[in-house]
Amino acid sequence: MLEVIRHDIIIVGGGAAGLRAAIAAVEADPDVSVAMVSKVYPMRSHTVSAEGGAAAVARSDDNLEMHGFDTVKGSDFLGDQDVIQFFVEEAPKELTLLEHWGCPWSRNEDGTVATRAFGGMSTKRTWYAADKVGFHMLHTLFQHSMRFDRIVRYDEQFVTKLVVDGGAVRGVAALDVREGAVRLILGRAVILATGGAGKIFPFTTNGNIKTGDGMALAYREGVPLKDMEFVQYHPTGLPGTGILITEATRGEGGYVKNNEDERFLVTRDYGVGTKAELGPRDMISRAIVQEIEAGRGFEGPYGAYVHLDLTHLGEAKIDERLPMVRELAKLYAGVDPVHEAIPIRPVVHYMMGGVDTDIDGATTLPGLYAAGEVACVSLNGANRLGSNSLTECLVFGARAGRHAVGFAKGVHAANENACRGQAEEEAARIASLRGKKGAEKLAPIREEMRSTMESGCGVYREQASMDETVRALAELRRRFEDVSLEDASVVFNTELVTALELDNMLEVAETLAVSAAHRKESRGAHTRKDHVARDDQNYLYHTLCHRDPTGHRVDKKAVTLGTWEPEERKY
Amino acid sequence: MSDQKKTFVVTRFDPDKDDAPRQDTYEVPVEPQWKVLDALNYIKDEIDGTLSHRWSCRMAVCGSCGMMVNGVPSLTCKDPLSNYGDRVEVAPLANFPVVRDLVVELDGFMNKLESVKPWVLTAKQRAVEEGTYRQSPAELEQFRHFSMCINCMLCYSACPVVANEPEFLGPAAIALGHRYNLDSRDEGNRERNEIFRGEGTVFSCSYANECSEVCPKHVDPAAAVNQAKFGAVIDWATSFVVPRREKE
Amino acid sequence: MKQLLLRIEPMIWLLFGQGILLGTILLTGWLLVVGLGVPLGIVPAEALSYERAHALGSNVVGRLVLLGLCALPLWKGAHHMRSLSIDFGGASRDALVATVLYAIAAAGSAVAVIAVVRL
Amino acid sequence: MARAAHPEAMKPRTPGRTRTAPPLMPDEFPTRGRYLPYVLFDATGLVYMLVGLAALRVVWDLGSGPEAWGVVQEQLRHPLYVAFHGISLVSVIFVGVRFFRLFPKAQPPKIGPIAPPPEPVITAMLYATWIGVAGVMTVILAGGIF
Repeated sequence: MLEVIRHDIIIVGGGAAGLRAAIAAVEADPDVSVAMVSKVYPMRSHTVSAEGGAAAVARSDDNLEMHGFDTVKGSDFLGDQDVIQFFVEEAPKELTLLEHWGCPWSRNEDGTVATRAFGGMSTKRTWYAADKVGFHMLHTLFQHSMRFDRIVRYDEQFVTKLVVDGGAVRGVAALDVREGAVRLILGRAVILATGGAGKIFPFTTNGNIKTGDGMALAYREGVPLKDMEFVQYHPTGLPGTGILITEATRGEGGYVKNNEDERFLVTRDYGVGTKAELGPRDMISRAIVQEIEAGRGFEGPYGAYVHLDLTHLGEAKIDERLPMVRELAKLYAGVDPVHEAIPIRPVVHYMMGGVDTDIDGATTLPGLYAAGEVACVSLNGANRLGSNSLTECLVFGARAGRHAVGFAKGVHAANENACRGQAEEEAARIASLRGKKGAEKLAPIREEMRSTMESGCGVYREQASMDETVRALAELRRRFEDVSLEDASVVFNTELVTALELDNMLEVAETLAVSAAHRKESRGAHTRKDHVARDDQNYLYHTLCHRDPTGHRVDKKAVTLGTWEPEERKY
Repeated sequence: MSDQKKTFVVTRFDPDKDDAPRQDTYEVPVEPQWKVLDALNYIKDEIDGTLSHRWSCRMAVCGSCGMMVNGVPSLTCKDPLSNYGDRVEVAPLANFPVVRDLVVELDGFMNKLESVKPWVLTAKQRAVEEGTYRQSPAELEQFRHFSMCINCMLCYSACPVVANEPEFLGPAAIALGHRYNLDSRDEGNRERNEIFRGEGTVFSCSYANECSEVCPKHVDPAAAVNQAKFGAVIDWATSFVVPRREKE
Repeated sequence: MKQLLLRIEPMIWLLFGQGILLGTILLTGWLLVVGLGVPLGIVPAEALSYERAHALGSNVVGRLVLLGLCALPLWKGAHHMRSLSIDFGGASRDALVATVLYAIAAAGSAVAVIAVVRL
Repeated sequence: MARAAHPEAMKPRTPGRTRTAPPLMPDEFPTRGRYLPYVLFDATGLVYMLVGLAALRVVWDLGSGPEAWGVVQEQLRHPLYVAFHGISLVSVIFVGVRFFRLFPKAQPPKIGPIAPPPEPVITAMLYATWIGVAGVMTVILAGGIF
């Protein structure tokens, strides 16, 4: 028997954006009933891995205009400038609220919140908590959300389908991973806060749960995915594991060196100018790849890498400002950064693209919202500046939460019978997957997806390689239909969850490859060898990837300019 | 694949098939710098797709992959295989009901965590316009290491009192409650100390110190619990002398 | 019963704290001499002749020390035996076990006060 | 195999709807490996109780006059009594060392306005007090002074 539950607001995902949206919703209307449905317990959300910091104007020698301009310049002028304007205004308030809720921000001697330098930022405006800001932010938000009885958590429940009726989203079908049963949760608005899709790549800082679920959910209901081609490579990840070594290492003065012990970001021209190690991420990642291709990298068991040298910072500063970096380097690279350089190479880190939303977080499907990395409100355009993402989750999570409450008031209750049918259909589909026979296995398809994404949509791209990836992914989708699942059990069947996640990843990977093949220019993180220059005449627009019967259709969406005129991106 | 092999004896349990947990044995070709989790994921992908376990960040910060390895609570994404010989026994966390294979029931901990009110309690809600609180680095240092708890549950698995006294709040929940008591922005000491003296009382702790031994993040919950005892006693004593004294 | 125990728990814990801290510190010298030194003949018996012992015991400091090393260890003993009982699955009968143990400690302490006063 | 923990250990207020396997204790509990010192630490509770009562009896006899004192002095020489006091001394030292590892870190960062000294200083003070008091008492009881 299908269990049906009713709430006013349904939030999918328990990370920074989801938690902030839930808090904003119950603060906007204390009587609203909020369901937080998350695939994992909220404190496991990938926000926990963020290390560097969260950006917001705090110092007297800083102002909103500078933060705005840094962000738009970082975005290679593809970010929507009304969104950026709102973002920089709200950022300090959101981080202050978080401080009131107990977030242990690192402090100056006078008790004010300390800030540090970050890539592409003109001054120190990244608030930090040693090098575990994501962890502290997530736990502060999660513990703060516990005080609201109106927020009902559905932990380890995997939303596999949005239930749409009468042209609006009415609820979600969620697989209770523990019980193995599919449940229908009805609501007046749904907010997607499921994070990015880094795991479609072989080498990523992202955790195992970053499989683009929210993007796939929206895409399957006809909601377009925007700017999917822009994938951020973070310059400093540990070879092999892909674990992130935060940009704060460079913010605190670390050097990036090649095998000639040369600070090539200073001695050579990679467009970062005087910012050197603190240039934007896309530029530094490209510089490292070029150094390696020029034979000035090191060779290791996990491929080529360069050095991140912190030895001149001294043990005291490292232990005070970068304790986790030291722990991670010793544990996962066998290197103590106080005495030796850390091996690093560019690693997939963040998806600028995502579910197309307006400034309120609303999508084209009435009642469906999205916030955080899953969404593309287009704050980040073609390249995100370090430490803007955590703040984005707060600013737009809160806005989506408030707006959804307003929207929900004008919506009548869902028609249960129509929705029940869709949920029962979904339950049958999932049941058929358990122990499904077939010629293919999950792991090989996953590895092939990842390798074709790396070859086609890596740091440097060209038309032929991207077209090949689009073809290979379509082939993998067909092979996925014939996948076999060994585990036919009902209770906590993680193989079933993995299969559903792979289905989502393949969907999202296709939209990424198709959008990348469409954009014939180099902009921000999307760098092509066959179209080296940025082409504002023909490509100053957002790509919208629609799902339609023939496959994937790419449309255009205008960029909201206004405050800052596009100019050449020089540092 | 390297030629070195290790034998993994993994506890299995499917409530629909098994009356009680059983053990499966796997031969796994291991890489030198693998952690225990890498071997479990190899088993899942290549040998036995029915094995269920929790993991996500693989960088020892999300707290999902706590298990018993050779009888000791361990964060498997952080635990190098080189620590172990040819035979590695992996079992679900001790002191927890087992849902499936290596997956345990966490809601018991969530109830305990919520009951210590782990959030900033203030008489008057500070307005955003007033800006952030002033908190000196020294004040931050007072509670910072207690705020490092990643809720991985290793301390609960190591604690003999958790094993024998179901109401006991347990190391992590007390440490997080104590963390807020020590936060200069919080005024919830009295309320939390009453909870600490209540049903799941902190005084049940008889100082095995195993919780601090196994903690992968060096939170030292044993220190937190015993400091909380101190605070609860002082608060209890002063409540006779100066009833309902608000923290100045 | 359980609620009463919970209410007085802080006081019990204070006594336990003194029991383990002061008890350990005071007992060491006592055990070395009274327990082992004299009986084994390492220390001459005259050291603990009645006159000398009574003189030492009857001044104020002596009385306090004797009270401390008689009464305080009882509370450490009671509290830790209660933990031991729980360690071996005694949670269900803990209320009874705790009441008995603390009663012994309380009685012992009362007798100790009398013993010290009548010196 | 490990022993069963309390059946209700870590049981949520509203348990999940699938059957769970009962919680097991850590393998080495209670008397092997890392838990042996802990159980012994609790077991010294019995020793402290008996030592306290034995001391009480000696003090009581001291108050009952010279004859009673002579009797108890005689009884104290009994090998069983000496053995018991030997074990008690070992227990007291074991408890002291283990407790002095906890006491410094159990001090809250602020007791009212004042902050306790750093942990190594507290440890040093504890051992100084222990050795000092034990030394003074031994010397006095053994007839060295007074």
